[in-house]
Amino acid sequence: MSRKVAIVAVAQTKYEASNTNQSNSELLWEVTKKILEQTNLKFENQVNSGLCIDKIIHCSEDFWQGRTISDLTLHPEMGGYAMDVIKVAADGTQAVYHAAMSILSGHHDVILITAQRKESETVRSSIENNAFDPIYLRPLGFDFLTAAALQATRYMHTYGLTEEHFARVAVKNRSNAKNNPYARREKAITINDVLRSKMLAYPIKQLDAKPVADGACAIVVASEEAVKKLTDKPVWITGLGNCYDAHYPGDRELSHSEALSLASKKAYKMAGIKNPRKEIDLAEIADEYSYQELLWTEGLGLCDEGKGGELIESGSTEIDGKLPVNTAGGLLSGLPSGVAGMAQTAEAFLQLQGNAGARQVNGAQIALVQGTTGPCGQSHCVIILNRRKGEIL
Amino acid sequence: MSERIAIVGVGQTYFKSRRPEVSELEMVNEAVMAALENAHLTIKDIDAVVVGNMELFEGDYQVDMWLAGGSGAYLKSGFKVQTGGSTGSSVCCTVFDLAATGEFKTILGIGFEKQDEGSSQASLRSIHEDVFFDVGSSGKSAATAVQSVALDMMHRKSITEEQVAIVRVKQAENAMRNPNAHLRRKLTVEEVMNSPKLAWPLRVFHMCPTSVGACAIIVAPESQVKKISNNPAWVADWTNIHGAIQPFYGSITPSTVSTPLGPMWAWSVEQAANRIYKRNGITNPRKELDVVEVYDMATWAEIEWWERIHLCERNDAHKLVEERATWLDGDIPVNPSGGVTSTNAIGASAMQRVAEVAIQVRGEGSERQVPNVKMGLAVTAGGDMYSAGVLIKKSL
Amino acid sequence: MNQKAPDENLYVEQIIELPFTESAGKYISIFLTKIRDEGKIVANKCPVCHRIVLPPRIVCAYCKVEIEDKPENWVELSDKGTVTDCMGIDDREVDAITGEFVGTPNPILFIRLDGGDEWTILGHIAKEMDASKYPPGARVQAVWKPQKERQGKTSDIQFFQLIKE
Amino acid sequence: MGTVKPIIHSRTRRWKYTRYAGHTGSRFLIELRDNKRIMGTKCPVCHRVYVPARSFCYVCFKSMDEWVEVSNEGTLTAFTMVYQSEPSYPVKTPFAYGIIKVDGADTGFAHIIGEVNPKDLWIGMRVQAVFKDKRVGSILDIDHFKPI
Repeated sequence: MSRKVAIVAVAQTKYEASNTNQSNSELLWEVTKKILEQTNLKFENQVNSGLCIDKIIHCSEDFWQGRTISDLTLHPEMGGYAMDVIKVAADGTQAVYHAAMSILSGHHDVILITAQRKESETVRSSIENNAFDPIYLRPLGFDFLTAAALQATRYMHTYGLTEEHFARVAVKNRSNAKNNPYARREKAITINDVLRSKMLAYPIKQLDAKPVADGACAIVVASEEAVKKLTDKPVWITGLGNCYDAHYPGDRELSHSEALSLASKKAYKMAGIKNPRKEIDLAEIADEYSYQELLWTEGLGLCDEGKGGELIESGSTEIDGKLPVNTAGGLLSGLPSGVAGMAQTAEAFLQLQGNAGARQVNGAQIALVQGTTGPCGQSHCVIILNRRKGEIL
Repeated sequence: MSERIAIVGVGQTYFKSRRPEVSELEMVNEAVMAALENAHLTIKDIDAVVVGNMELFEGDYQVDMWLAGGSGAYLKSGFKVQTGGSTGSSVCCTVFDLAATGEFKTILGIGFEKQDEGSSQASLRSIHEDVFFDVGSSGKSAATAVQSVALDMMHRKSITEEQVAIVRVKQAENAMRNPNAHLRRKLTVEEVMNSPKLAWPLRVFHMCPTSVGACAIIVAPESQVKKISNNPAWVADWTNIHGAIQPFYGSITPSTVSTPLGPMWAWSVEQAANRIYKRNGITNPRKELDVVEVYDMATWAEIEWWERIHLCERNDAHKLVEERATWLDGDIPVNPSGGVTSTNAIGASAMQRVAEVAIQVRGEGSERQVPNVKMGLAVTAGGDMYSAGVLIKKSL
Repeated sequence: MNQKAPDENLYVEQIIELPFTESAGKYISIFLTKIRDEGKIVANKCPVCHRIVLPPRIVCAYCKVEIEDKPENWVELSDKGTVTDCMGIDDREVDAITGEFVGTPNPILFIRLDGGDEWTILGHIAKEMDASKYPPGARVQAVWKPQKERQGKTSDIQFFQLIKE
Repeated sequence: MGTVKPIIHSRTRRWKYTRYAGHTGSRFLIELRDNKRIMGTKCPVCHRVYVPARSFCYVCFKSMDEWVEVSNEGTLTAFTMVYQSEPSYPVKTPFAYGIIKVDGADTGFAHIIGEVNPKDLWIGMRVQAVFKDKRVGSILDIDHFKPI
């Protein structure tokens, strides 16, 4: 593979519990505008030749606006007129994956990726119910919370993890969020606060779950030739992998994530990573529910299976630990679903650039981003970012 | 481009208005199995699966999750893409990008719609319905958009109502040669001209049906193609373009009214074709192309697209009818498959345009085969003002 | 036991119900507030191409630049205008769940409002049922609901009626 | 034009669908409705028995034509007690969901667990299907699984 791809710019809005001041399209324009200002890029239809944004990948799903082809209401705010636009209907990591692949295809040079969502405007559970088999699962009422709760009890049963292990994740990530200017402001919490918060579906409590959030994120990825003209501090995407698992929770051993294991192996192979535990300096992991950070860390091979509890107890995933995880606060600090994977990619980018402010992890060179789509991690996407160009790619 | 790519397998279900005997998953699986059989591959040979449909048409959120049981995506790469009427061609463009990286052996793309399960009308209506712009939004957008195109064509003396009926009859004849097509009934010019008016000059028989069905394609990079097929359909170029300036906002639907740039739909179709022509040195499409598949949501649209993709000069569409140039035995056959006016399962329709050109290039069209196809073009268009252009060749 | 296709095709009747509480955001809120409180229709104007954007938006889709919220970028349009298109509703759509008709039976008008340009076309409904009364070029004017009934929606305008000038 | 208070309106979007169960799904539901039997399908290649019955083994990518009657009893492999109320839940909270490996099946059957106290739920417990009296051909014809 001769071509290389890097992230050259990111932009985020503040992620709020409810943003009634901006519409979906106004949120989106906020990030598109920031990108245009940062990069001085123009869109393909605005220039005769040379460097320009030549494709837009938007990440959203019609359900969240209750509108078929919902992106039609948003195109002006992503610069969509007279452009190659495609919509990825999955987590934001999949949009980054698509964009990076489109650059590697040689068919594109600079791609703008955008995502926005206002979860506060509707009911998440009622949307998620429709992701299940319409005959065997949907009438039973499942949503992502209850499916995740089944996975959590299975995980606890198989490896002896406790609710306290999960609570530690929630405390760590919410504590990391205090140094993230894009995160909502909340008071610090303790393990006891988590354990005593309202039970949603055993063992998941209010503070174990991702809160409702509104916000937007945009990312620009570019080919090697374009990167030189755009930034001195690119962050290279050296590894990509994604994978589906089986749909029915009963068909899977829920305490083991086969799909994530395969997705990460693809990404490691592409990035030439032989020993992820040694080589990866920080990880952004989809912690929609607190137990997931631990289960996915295992699936990624960043710790042994069943050792997620020991990992969080050891403190090595704290911001000053050996493998900081979710340095900006993760989904638990309030990222909108869909946007989440892009926000986590943006955080890894800022960290590797050395622009993460008070939450900066010193000397980080290789970061991993993982995102998930569907019930209890049915589909995973893994992205490896590197300050230096990968050797293998 | 890093790797040259080719379509090595095409599979379709047959299309009908209702299929209560199969679930959505079972239907999608039929198309996947047909594509695998056509490519002489098994699911083990597939590395990635990309799925596309319209979420609210069947009411499935993240439908690729449930479908993983029948699409073959289990333990494979992939994700879902969705645009609108052009979803199928968006899936194609994504699959082509992925294939051209050389990172995958083969990739499966799937477009489908099971409209007998859903409320297509209510889902379409939801494009316009808005809590703030809450009046005047119950318009039948597809019909009125076509009406504005049709009125314009009549005004320009590009075509007569009778000629439109003649073209519709051509489509019916083509569909009768396509075993998968939905409407396979002989039509006469009188029947078409006497069919009920929808929005004059648009008539019921001009419009596409509501169909149920699925389409799948298998794409591979050059390094794999040689191992798989001695008859690949090379994908020489592809592009996707979006043309909306004024967004849909409640009752304000500028795709249906003339803007200073003309109707928005037509604009994106023309741009998609122009890009393909420019990048591939095509200066006389009618002469250089051997077959064309367009997204003819109505017969009027097919004829408008002839002009927009430069098969004839502006206002000269009637000449193509007089010369029967776009008929199966003409010099530039358009929609030998019967097109969207014969079969329209939304998420599949735009993919079928690409798939049908690949079928023609591979010489697998049986009764609908155009002789000696070396190069064909698929151009799609959705009410979403997305268009794609895909150029397919017998050899590169 | 061998598989025999069942004689019945079973199905699940599924109703999706999604409640939304939406904010119009800044620009549309300005537009709707003017309609509700002052009975005025406002649009904004792209500082680059000078196209008038209705309803107002934060960005000009064509130039891809922000239309800032500055007095000089706002334009007040008349509530009178010229019909560019009229669409009769021949067979009304029935809602599959409630069994009620969807929308109003009145023809839908596309109206180029005075004070705007070729882009400023508002979709609204006609007062009378007969679509042939609204040929392209017909002059119409908004009939507003009484102030206290207005909610900040485009239905604060009851309909458009023909005017003689 | 300065600041205005955001205009906020509510609406409910509703869509109605008819989701066909397909040939295998129909047969499975008819067996629940008419015979109170739980049926699975068996893969001719890997011999796994899928419950609820599927038309297709997604692992071997083979159609499954062989039907197998499985037990109404099984073992709980995962559970949750749901307290938060959501419109999609068919019963009032608190209630329990579980995954049940019914005897004779190789996959778990996700369903509602009833007649049990939250504290008495444990992975490995034996449960049994309780059918509704009035059955219509739905997955909810099994009202719930109860502890044995």
